[in-house]
Amino acid sequence: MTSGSPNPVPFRGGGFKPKPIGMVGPIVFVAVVALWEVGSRTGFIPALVLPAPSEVFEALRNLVETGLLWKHLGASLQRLILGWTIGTLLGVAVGFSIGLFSLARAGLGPMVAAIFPIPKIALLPLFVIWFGIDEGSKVATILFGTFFPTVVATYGGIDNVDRNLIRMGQSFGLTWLSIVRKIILPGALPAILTGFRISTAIAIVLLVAAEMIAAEFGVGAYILLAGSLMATDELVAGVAILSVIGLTVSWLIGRAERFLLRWRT
Amino acid sequence: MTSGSPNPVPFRGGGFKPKPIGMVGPIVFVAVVALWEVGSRTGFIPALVLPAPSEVFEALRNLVETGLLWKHLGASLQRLILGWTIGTLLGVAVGFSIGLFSLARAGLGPMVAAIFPIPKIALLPLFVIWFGIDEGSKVATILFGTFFPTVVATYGGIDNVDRNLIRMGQSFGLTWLSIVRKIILPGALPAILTGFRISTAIAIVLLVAAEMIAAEFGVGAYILLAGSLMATDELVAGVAILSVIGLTVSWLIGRAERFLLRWRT
Amino acid sequence: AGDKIKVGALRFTSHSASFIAFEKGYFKDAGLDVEFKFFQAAAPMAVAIASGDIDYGVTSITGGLINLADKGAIKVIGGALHEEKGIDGSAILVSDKAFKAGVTSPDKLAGRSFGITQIGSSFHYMAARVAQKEGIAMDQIKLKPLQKVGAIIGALKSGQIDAWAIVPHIAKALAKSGKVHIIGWINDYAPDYQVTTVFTSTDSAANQKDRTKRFLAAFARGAADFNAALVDKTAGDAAAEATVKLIHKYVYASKPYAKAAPSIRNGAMRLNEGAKLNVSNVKAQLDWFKAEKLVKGAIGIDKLVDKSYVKTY
Amino acid sequence: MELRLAGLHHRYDEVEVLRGIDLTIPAGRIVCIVGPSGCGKSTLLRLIGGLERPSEGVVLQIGDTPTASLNPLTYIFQDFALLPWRTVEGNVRLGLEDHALGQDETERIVADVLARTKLSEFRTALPRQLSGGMKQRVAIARALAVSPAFLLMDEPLSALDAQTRELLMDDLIELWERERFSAVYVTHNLAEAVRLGHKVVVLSRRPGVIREVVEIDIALAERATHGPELEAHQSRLWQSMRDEAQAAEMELVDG
Amino acid sequence: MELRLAGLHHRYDEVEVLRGIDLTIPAGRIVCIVGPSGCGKSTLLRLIGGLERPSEGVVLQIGDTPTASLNPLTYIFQDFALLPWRTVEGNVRLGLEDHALGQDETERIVADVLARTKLSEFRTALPRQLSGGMKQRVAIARALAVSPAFLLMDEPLSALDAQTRELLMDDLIELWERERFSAVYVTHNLAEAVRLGHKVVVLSRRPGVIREVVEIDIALAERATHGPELEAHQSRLWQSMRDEAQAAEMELVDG
Ligand SMILES: Nc1ncnc2c1ncn2[C@@H]1O[C@H](COP(=O)(O)OP(=O)(O)OP(=O)(O)O)[C@@H](O)[C@H]1O
Ligand SMILES: Nc1ncnc2c1ncn2[C@@H]1O[C@H](COP(=O)(O)OP(=O)(O)OP(=O)(O)O)[C@@H](O)[C@H]1O
Ligand SMILES: [Mg+2]
Ligand SMILES: [Mg+2]
Repeated sequence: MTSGSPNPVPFRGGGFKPKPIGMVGPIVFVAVVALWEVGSRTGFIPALVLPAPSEVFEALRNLVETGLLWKHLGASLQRLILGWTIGTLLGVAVGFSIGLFSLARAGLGPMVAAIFPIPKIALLPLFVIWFGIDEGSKVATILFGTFFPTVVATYGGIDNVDRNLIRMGQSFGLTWLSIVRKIILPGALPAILTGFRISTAIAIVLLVAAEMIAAEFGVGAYILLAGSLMATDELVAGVAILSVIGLTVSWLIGRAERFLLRWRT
Repeated sequence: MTSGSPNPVPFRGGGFKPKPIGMVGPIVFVAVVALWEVGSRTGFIPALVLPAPSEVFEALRNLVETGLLWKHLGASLQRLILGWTIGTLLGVAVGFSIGLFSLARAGLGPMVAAIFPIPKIALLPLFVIWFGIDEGSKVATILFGTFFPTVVATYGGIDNVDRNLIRMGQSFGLTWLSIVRKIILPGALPAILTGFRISTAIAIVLLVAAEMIAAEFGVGAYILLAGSLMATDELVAGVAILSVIGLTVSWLIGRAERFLLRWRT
Repeated sequence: AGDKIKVGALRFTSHSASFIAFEKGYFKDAGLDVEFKFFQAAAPMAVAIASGDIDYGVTSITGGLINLADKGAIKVIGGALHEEKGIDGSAILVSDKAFKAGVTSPDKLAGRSFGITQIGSSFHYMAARVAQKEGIAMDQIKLKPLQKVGAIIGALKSGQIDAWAIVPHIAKALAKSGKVHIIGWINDYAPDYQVTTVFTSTDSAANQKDRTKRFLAAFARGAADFNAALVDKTAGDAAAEATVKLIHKYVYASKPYAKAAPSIRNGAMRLNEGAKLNVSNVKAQLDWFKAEKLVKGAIGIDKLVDKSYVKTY
Repeated sequence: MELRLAGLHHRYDEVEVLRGIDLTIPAGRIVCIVGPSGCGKSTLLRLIGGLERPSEGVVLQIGDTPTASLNPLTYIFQDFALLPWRTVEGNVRLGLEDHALGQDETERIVADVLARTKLSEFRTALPRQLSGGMKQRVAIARALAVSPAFLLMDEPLSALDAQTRELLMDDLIELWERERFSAVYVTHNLAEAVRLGHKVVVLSRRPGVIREVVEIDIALAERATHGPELEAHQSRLWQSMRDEAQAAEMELVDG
Repeated sequence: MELRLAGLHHRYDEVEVLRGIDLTIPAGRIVCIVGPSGCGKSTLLRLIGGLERPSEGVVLQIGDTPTASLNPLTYIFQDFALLPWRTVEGNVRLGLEDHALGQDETERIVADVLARTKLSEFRTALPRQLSGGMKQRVAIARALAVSPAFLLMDEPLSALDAQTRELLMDDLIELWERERFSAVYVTHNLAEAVRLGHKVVVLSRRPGVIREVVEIDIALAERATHGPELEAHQSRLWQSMRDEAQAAEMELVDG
């Protein structure tokens, strides 16, 4: 650079912004499935270790043709929706009280922290006694799983609401309820929606645990049966269904976020 | 307010800041346990539904006296530490590549999104075949559980690193590696640590699933055995141990955060 | 040192033959260096044999086991626990609520719920046999898969399911509590039921014949000691006491001996002499699984059982 | 209506922030408060508006509150404090919603204040779509909507760029000429203080005490043509503050 | 060494931001760039420093780069861009670490620039403990540490309060008197531009074209005493920009 003649300034910016490359995702997916199929056909991946994708597909087709898919899906979705909705409503309510009231925070906060990390499957035998073996215990499993993350996300969100906005509301003499409804609720909404992302994922994961108890139909029950019969093709097919449910729900929440948070940059 | 004489300006600020009330947490805890004990003693809570706290305590004392507690804890902690460490290292590495490279993002991102929501317990039969019945499959279960949230937290953190700081680094002619080490890594650290909070909780939850497979010792195995014999006192004791592990780990991460992120306001 | 082998076991009295053979050195005598691997359930044990993580196991015939055999991974090579007339075998239980509602004998099970761990488990098979003999159509009995024995116990005690069938020591202990009643015995319905079998991987059945024979011989010695001490009670009280003590090392280890001993004694069901195998009953079970569509394909008895090791009947 | 601060003291835990403030804020005038960073200007404003309780002393309102005023003491904040999820119109409505005014009256007020702040075209825009100056205009519109008796402004222009600041200052002067509102105007910027204040109160470094009160007798509308005079006021104020400002600037924020 | 911009054009996707910029930035002088919000001032600075590639045209360095310069073109940003996890010293070291200078040399440079920016006592403080003015001082120290041939400053004072801005402007003038560095100084603030610039370049509303270049021939050190003259420059610049600024301010930021 120590030369007398004019030199263009060297470029040193750019980068550190991974850009979406349109087709790579699908290509990788197709490639993985193709490799897997070839591995299975050539015996490189023994059937015992992993069924071939074609067999998994066959199992899925079977499910569709016998109409069982809708029965399983229907049963599971009903549990998911019921458990998640109640868990979420309770979780948001408790989260709001922890977020707004000192007493609730001091009393319930530590309880939530202590109970949150308890694995739900460990409590299954007790759930049977507490909630019966019908829909009760299944819905309760999912409800418990969604309740705690929702509580934590909600009060975290409330804690993060810009206090300046609240002071502004007070400076205009808004009532307590107006402040909660018009400032705190919308302000905490992004965090609550992020909480929904986590709680729906947990709810789907817990479907298998929930359907351990006396479930005739349901994707989780289907997976458990396949596991106990060592029908790996059906096992993987069931797992794929869960995966699709997960992606769908995550997409739905994405839409909800785009709609509800369209005010964000 | 429409009076001629001097009036003090009415106070309308304050509030919306729940304050910690020192003793309420412990008091609530003690009260719940005491109520529970009384309920059990009077038969209001049948033994079948929930064992009395004193029985749970007895079961814990038994564990300590027979020295089994340390065997169970030791086995479980070893699995937790091993699985979590490997899962975290891999997760951070993959998270960094997704965060830094367009190709990795396009190829691995969708894979991670699709595999994340798969419940680990559903795959247990396959894990036995893939990783054997010794420590392999147990560590793998925990590893899988921690890997995915770590990936997501890491690349989320990297995406959130202030691009201005990166441009600043470039404007001083820092090398690519310097920028990654000195700007991106510390900038993503808060998010990565938050990811650790989630992944450790998941690891503890998965302990029970992991120890479903041929585990002689381990808190999860202890809970499973208690559950299969319907020994509710031991069941609840085991769950309490998990809860304590969870609280301890969360406290440790809190300390780590305070130390590593002492530069934060 | 002998051949190192890994043996899968559940902490149940029905696995005592292995524990006795190990503790009394029968395995050592046979030149086998045994290491036990304990499981929480039978299904992963079958998978672990298929994957070569353990060499021998003892478990009931389940859909999973048959499907693994169909994939050419495992073989049944001998018999262990079986039902026998005259010895308390598995009992049929009903909850107090159902009992009070008039379900006092197995023929009244129509329209009642029945607890099982999983579809295709031995509990499922037992329920089917009872139904068949009583002339109850299978869809008249509501099967409730609850995964775990503990969950079934809880459900039965709290009256959420009506009936169950389980090995005698658990059945008797539950009956004592008064919340549950014994209304019949499985050996009235399946007198020849081969409850558990010894099995190993196809590879070791085909290529480790000598080792497998030695294992079965040592296992049979353990079974014989067990039968003599606790089933036939011909070995005297001292030997019985010693055997119970030995088993207590493995079963109910977390309970004090005084509490565990009755459970162990009550749980004594006969183990097959010389590990012989009731192939005709195994075939009957296999046919039932096929009829119920719990196993796919056309697996024959020869793919499931390697008859070359023990006497069959 | 005027405001009288009598013997105001304020402390946060052990930190003394304000000491012995006595001040009268007359009706229809703009009082500017200047002082180094952290000297307690914002705290003083919060005390005046009833958002904080003084440790000692009292803030009194003297005289009738105008009956038409929905919120006699109304703030305009430095960071605008707009609700990001509400449109321009929604933000302006916020202060009206808790008063039962009726559809038409509300609509009339909103349309009126938006017109006065030149925002009528931007009624349905969201805050993120607005430039800084427009955001502050919305905050002003919102404040005007509740017909305040006093405007309490905490560095309302300091988040804006220099050019926008110039433009909004002209707007504020124009507005005052029309409405003759009373205001307390907190600022760092001496140029602003001498442009807008009928009275400039200089606070010392923390704990803030009143160091000087400067009256500026030129009519607001005429100040643009009195450059040198204002310049003189400004540099006198700067001389009296410079050392304290420098010292305040070189303090560590904590430990 | 001097910089020459020849026929610079820049566009982001369909948005044309800069059009036909020709400009020479001589050695040892401060060139101020002013213009309404969004007119492309920051973009222009990024083009000059090589952080962005121009769509058309070229930025040339003419003459030898001083051999002692570790980073000939060095930025000072509006938001300071300090690494919050490094102390004052750590931030200053950042630009030196990738050059193998040796322990002693690094230490000497750090101590020197901290002394020059009056920060020696605050070596181990973290950014969060510093006031805005001190943060900007650290950013200046960090820039001086790499002995730049050109300082590229993007509104370096606009995030600060008015009083601190005054103080730092005096510091910058003092520094320039000692070091005679070359600089491109982007600002919104016409007062700053006429206080610091040997040459003030006025850009039009987007797409930015050069509208006017004003040379100010008063020595920097003497400007304080030339109030009226500067005032005249400033109000002439303001007249020429006012309408464009107003129009730019009333644009929605997006759809
Ligand atoms: N809620 C609070 N709790 C504790 N201390 C506070 C609180 N609010 C302000 N302070 C402290 O009180 C002092 C005065 O703060 P204040 O915000 O009133 O100053 P200011 O003059 O407005 O400063 P600036 O010019 O930076 O806006 C500062 O030292 C600040 O740290
Ligand atoms: N990376 C980018 N991608 C797309 N558009 C951009 C990008 N950076 C800037 N712009 C647009 O280019 C125009 C000029 O931006 P620039 O930041 O250079 O303006 P500026 O004069 O510095 O404005 P300000 O005074 O607000 O700092 C703006 O309309 C901006 O929205
Ligand atoms: Mg303030
Ligand atoms: Mg800019």
